[in-house]
Amino acid sequence: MPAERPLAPFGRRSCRVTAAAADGGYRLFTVLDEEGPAPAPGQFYMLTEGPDWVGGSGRPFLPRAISVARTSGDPGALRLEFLIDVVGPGTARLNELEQGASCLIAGPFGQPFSLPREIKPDAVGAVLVGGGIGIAPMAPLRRHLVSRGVPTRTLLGFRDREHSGAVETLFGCEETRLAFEDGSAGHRGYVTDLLAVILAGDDRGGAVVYSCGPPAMLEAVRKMCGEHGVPVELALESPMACGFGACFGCAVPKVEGGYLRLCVDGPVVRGDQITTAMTGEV
Amino acid sequence: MPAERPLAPFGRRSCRVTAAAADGGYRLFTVLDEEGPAPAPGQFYMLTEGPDWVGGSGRPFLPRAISVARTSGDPGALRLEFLIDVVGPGTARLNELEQGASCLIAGPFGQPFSLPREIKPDAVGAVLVGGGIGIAPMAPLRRHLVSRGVPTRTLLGFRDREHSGAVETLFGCEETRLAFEDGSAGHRGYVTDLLAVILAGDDRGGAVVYSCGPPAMLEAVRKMCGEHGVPVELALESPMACGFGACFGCAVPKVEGGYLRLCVDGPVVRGDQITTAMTGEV
Amino acid sequence: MDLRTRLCGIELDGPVLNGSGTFDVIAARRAFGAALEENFPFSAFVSKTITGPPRSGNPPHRLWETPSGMINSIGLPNPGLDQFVDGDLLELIGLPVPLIVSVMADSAEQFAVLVEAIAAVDGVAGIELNVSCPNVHSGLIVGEQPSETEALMRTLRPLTTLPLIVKLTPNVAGPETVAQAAESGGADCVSLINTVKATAIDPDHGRTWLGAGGGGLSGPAVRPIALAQVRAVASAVDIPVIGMGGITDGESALDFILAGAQAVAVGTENFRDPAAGNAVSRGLASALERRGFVSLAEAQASTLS
Amino acid sequence: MDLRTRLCGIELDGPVLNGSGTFDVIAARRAFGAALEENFPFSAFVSKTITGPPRSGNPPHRLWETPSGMINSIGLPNPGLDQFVDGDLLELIGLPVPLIVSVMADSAEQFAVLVEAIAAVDGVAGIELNVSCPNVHSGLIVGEQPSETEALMRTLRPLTTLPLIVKLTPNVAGPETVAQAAESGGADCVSLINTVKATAIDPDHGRTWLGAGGGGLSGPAVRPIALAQVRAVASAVDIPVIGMGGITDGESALDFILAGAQAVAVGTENFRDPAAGNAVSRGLASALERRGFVSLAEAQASTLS
Ligand SMILES: Cc1cc2nc3c(=O)[nH]c(=O)nc-3n(C[C@H](O)[C@H](O)[C@H](O)COP(=O)(O)OP(=O)(O)OC[C@H]3O[C@@H](n4cnc5c(N)ncnc54)[C@H](O)[C@@H]3O)c2cc1C
Ligand SMILES: Cc1cc2nc3c(=O)[nH]c(=O)nc-3n(C[C@H](O)[C@H](O)[C@H](O)COP(=O)(O)OP(=O)(O)OC[C@H]3O[C@@H](n4cnc5c(N)ncnc54)[C@H](O)[C@@H]3O)c2cc1C
Ligand SMILES: Cc1cc2nc3c(=O)[nH]c(=O)nc-3n(C[C@H](O)[C@H](O)[C@H](O)COP(=O)(O)O)c2cc1C
Ligand SMILES: Cc1cc2nc3c(=O)[nH]c(=O)nc-3n(C[C@H](O)[C@H](O)[C@H](O)COP(=O)(O)O)c2cc1C
Ligand code: FES
Ligand code: FES
Repeated sequence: MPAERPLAPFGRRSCRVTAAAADGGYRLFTVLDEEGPAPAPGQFYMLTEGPDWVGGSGRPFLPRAISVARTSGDPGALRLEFLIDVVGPGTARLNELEQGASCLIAGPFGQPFSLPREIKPDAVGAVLVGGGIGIAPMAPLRRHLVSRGVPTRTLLGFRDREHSGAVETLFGCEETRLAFEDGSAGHRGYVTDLLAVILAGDDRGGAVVYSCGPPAMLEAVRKMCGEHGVPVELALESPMACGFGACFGCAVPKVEGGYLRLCVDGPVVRGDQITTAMTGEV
Repeated sequence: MPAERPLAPFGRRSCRVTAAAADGGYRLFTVLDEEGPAPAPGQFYMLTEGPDWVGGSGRPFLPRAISVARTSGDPGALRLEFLIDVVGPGTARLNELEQGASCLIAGPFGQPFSLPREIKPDAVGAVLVGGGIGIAPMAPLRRHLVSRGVPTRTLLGFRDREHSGAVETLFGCEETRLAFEDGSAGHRGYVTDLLAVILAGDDRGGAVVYSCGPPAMLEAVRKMCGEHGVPVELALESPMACGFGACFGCAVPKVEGGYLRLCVDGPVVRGDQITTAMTGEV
Repeated sequence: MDLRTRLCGIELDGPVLNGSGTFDVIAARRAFGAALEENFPFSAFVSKTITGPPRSGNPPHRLWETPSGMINSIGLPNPGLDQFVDGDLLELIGLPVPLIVSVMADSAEQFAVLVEAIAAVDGVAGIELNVSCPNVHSGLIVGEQPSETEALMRTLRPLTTLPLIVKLTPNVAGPETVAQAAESGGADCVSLINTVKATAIDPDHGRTWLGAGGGGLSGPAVRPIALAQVRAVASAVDIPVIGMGGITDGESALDFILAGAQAVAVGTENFRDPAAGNAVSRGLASALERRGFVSLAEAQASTLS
Repeated sequence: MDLRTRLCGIELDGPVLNGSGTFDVIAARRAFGAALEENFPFSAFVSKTITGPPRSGNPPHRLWETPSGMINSIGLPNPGLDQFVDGDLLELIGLPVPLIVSVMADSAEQFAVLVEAIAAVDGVAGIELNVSCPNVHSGLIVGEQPSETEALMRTLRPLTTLPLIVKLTPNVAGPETVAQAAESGGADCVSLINTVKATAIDPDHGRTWLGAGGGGLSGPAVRPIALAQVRAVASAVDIPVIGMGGITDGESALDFILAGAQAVAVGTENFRDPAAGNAVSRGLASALERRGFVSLAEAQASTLS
């Protein structure tokens, strides 16, 4: 039973950037969306900077898919926050957006996260596992689950402190457990170590896992949950040209053969729907 | 005998924009060139904005040819001023340059204006005829001629007052005669009317005419001078990809047949070298 | 501005179509709901290319962004003829605009099966033949060979009275000769350009980026190529031409009309703006106005000096 | 980083050449003086295409800027063989790098005259044959016909021991078959791509913008097309390939090397940056380093998975 899914206004719309600041290795910026509905956790938007989007090398050319890290306000004056990790020309452009600039958005798009009960009737709690930039969709999911009274544990992993800044902003004082690969704080190692402990516990039976992060981490989470028979929903990434099912470019192999279109059938998928979370990686 | 011609540093160089302001319908901006020689009047540079030059439509892509409107300072800390008329994506980009921005330049390029004596041994004076954005190269030419003690009369034409602002800046209190098509000031009509009066006078014999402006105006000036047997040098325009003789794109038909490459054989040409100053116009 | 036109018998309230495979109305309806139909972006809808057997498409990666364009190697994923006819087709017929179904096969016999099955369904306005694929018998790409193209048309022409549109490939020395072959074989219309053969390297892994090794280039980068081919084809045939390739706005659409196209199609730009079709139509109206045209028809009738 | 390479017998201190007709050293020397030779941007210099009779080139406009590229319709202006040999050629031979002279003719006989005259001059390192032009006898574009290309090579091969490089046109369905024909006719090397047929409309005046009606597309826009053709050709022939088409930096140059090119050429980018050749060489060195290659040769030897 798929989660109810807000409809996007047709086309794309120009939004004002109301805030933008570096936030622990990443950049967080806010746009004011006066037309769109509140997105469901896990949904994403297709972003371009506007007329000058195309860069000096002729790229970026296509819009870029970005998850919602936080929403506030109500439809009509909705504030959408995006967390940006610069990996190329498109994110570099988005990273340059300053307060007062305008930004073209289309969305919300995609299949959001489900509630634990929608996945497993007798589910009693949720475990969120976020890594790096992948903490973005975990923040609204956590709020959503907590607001529905779902007992939720949040595990977040980072390269180093440098990249964990946004935790403060997005998770505030909510209780989270952090892992740092360089041991600069929290648990020294991978966030999956923390998940392993939970999956070894007796209460795992009632748990549903939700995860977003680097492909390698997602694949580890997917495998671990599979071995323990714990259902997991993963927010995946793949190169996207359109975000609304038009280009068929975002193919991810399905367990039963063939491909799903990640932009419409995902980005949130069940761990057992796919053969690997490392699509296209070598 | 071609005028002596400064050499350009090989390649292109990044310069800081030290000033930029709207100036009577156009925009005037200054770059600090720490490498190049002082350009001769009539020479031009090829400008791009830098890495983000390519615009949202994929244009501009090629650099844009821009004349020098004024130079100050000495080689090593040379200030070059450019006057911009927005007619498309390239000039629109240059028009956006603000103080502190950087700009890539190559040049100086092209054949500069000659001294009257180089054109006509018994020449005694110069008449400068500039129209619209075409007043840009007239300003340094006038300074140059005056510094060489050449009696110089300057005639400038504009659509309306709106577009004549830069006269103040570039010609200051120097004596100029202005024509406005809308009669908002000075002579009501075309700058060529003012030239006609001079060409009708007895002292025309000793005069050499220099002109830059819209193709139609240049062609009128060329014809009038031809009829009165008065030598004229025109600063022409044509679409240019490179500015240094590499692309052969800037062809202008020659009187004796064939084409000259405006970027290396011009942009300053003798009126009797060409068949029309309206190349490529319909 | 009167944008109405008639495309080989199909009445259109405007000349802007979608390029096959660049807009999935069924998926778009899931994303945008009823708003899609209320502002339907195209004056006729062209389906993605349907084949006899179902196809799942090429392995990832399927996309590569290029300077002012993109390469795709999607591999024509589609449910196959039978499932299409019983499923998606019924939904597509319900659209507020005429429906053109794109089909591809690797032999004239298979093409015939597709054409007859589609033509048998009420509410289909036309059939586009995607001939950019090898013939199993000859091994030759049909659309690259005038002879193969004409032969194919002679087989298909008798099977239906519906307009048959041949989608030309740009990967030939002379698209006009292929277009002429299509015309003499009985085609009612040609559409071009399809994507231009291209590839991308993944230097970090010493492989081609695309799962299928290569793909097709589209977007503004190819517009100058498309304009040259549309102009050459339009002056070589008497049947109407649907022009496409890098159309992003009204100005670029007008370029194709002036180059001789009767209608235009928007492809890649749909990905950048889901409502690109609407924007192109609006932009075309004002572009025509700026040039002093009183109607689209007047621009269609004008010829380049 | 060791960038040295050997191109059909010509020793080069690097793999970066210029595309024929995209850099005029004689004009550049007037603009830049001695600084040009002190930092000469290319490891070998390819002259603009020379024809038997002098040509003044096409009427304006000759240029149109396109998304991430440009169209040119220059029309091969050149002084003609005799004046070239007595004039520019002597200057070009004085350059600090090997000289490759590009020639074009409309018949095998005329090509022979050009090849013999150029080969007779000491200091010419190689000859590039521009075959993107119609044969007066057959009316066919030589470079579009494998048979014409092979026949031409059989005529020219015996005339000189200098390396003969065939410049391939991209406006064909299968450049690799033309390349194979050139190889079996005796070519030492092929270079590609030449510009892609394209045009631009001037909607304000209802005409094509270009004086000659159409031209050739170049620049980053065509790079994905060039990479696909270079890859196809390199895997079809044993002779070395000079790859070009939209190379702007070291990364794009490396793409061509990995696609199978032995050397690369910079064309349009020279217009944007007169020192583009130097920048591409420097950038290629660091791109190789980033990928862990110890030399250019290692990258040339690597094959795509
Ligand atoms: C549903 C979804 C949600 C996302 N949410 C976020 C988010 O919240 N925050 C965030 O920062 N990112 C997010 N991403 C990832 C983001 O969309 C990509 O990082 C972005 O598209 C990269 O674009 P770029 O131009 O910056 O980098 P690119 O240059 O596109 O490089 C990114 C990767 O794309 C590949 N690539 C390189 N060159 C090309 C090319 N020419 N064409 C195609 N692929 C190429 C390479 O694998 C490279 O590592 C999300 C992605 C998806 C699908
Ligand atoms: C020697 C020289 C000196 C100059 N000095 C100055 C100066 O001091 N100040 C100044 O403002 N300008 C100057 N110009 C003119 C300036 O270079 C051009 O106006 C500029 O290149 C226009 O670029 P754009 O992108 O703004 O406009 P474009 O879009 O290039 O439009 C300008 C004209 O180019 C044509 N055009 C339109 N589209 C295209 C296309 N796609 N490809 C090719 N051509 C197209 C049309 O005729 C159009 O009217 C000079 C030109 C030359 C040759
Ligand atoms: C992602 C993608 C998928 C496409 N699928 C098809 C297809 O199924 N059938 C077809 O005939 N053309 C297909 N095309 C080609 C387009 O219909 C169009 O001919 C081409 O993209 C040029 O137009 P554009 O530059 O506006 O995209 C596809 C193009 C793209 C980019
Ligand atoms: C202005 C211009 C002139 C050219 N002249 C020639 C020529 O005379 N002979 C030739 O073989 N190729 C010529 N070419 C093609 C280039 O050598 C090169 O093959 C093509 O431009 C692709 O490379 P690029 O994208 O780096 O420019 C010319 C290209 C341009 C842009
Ligand atoms: S991104 Fe286009 S179909 Fe998914
Ligand atoms: S602008 Fe390139 S030769 Fe003159």
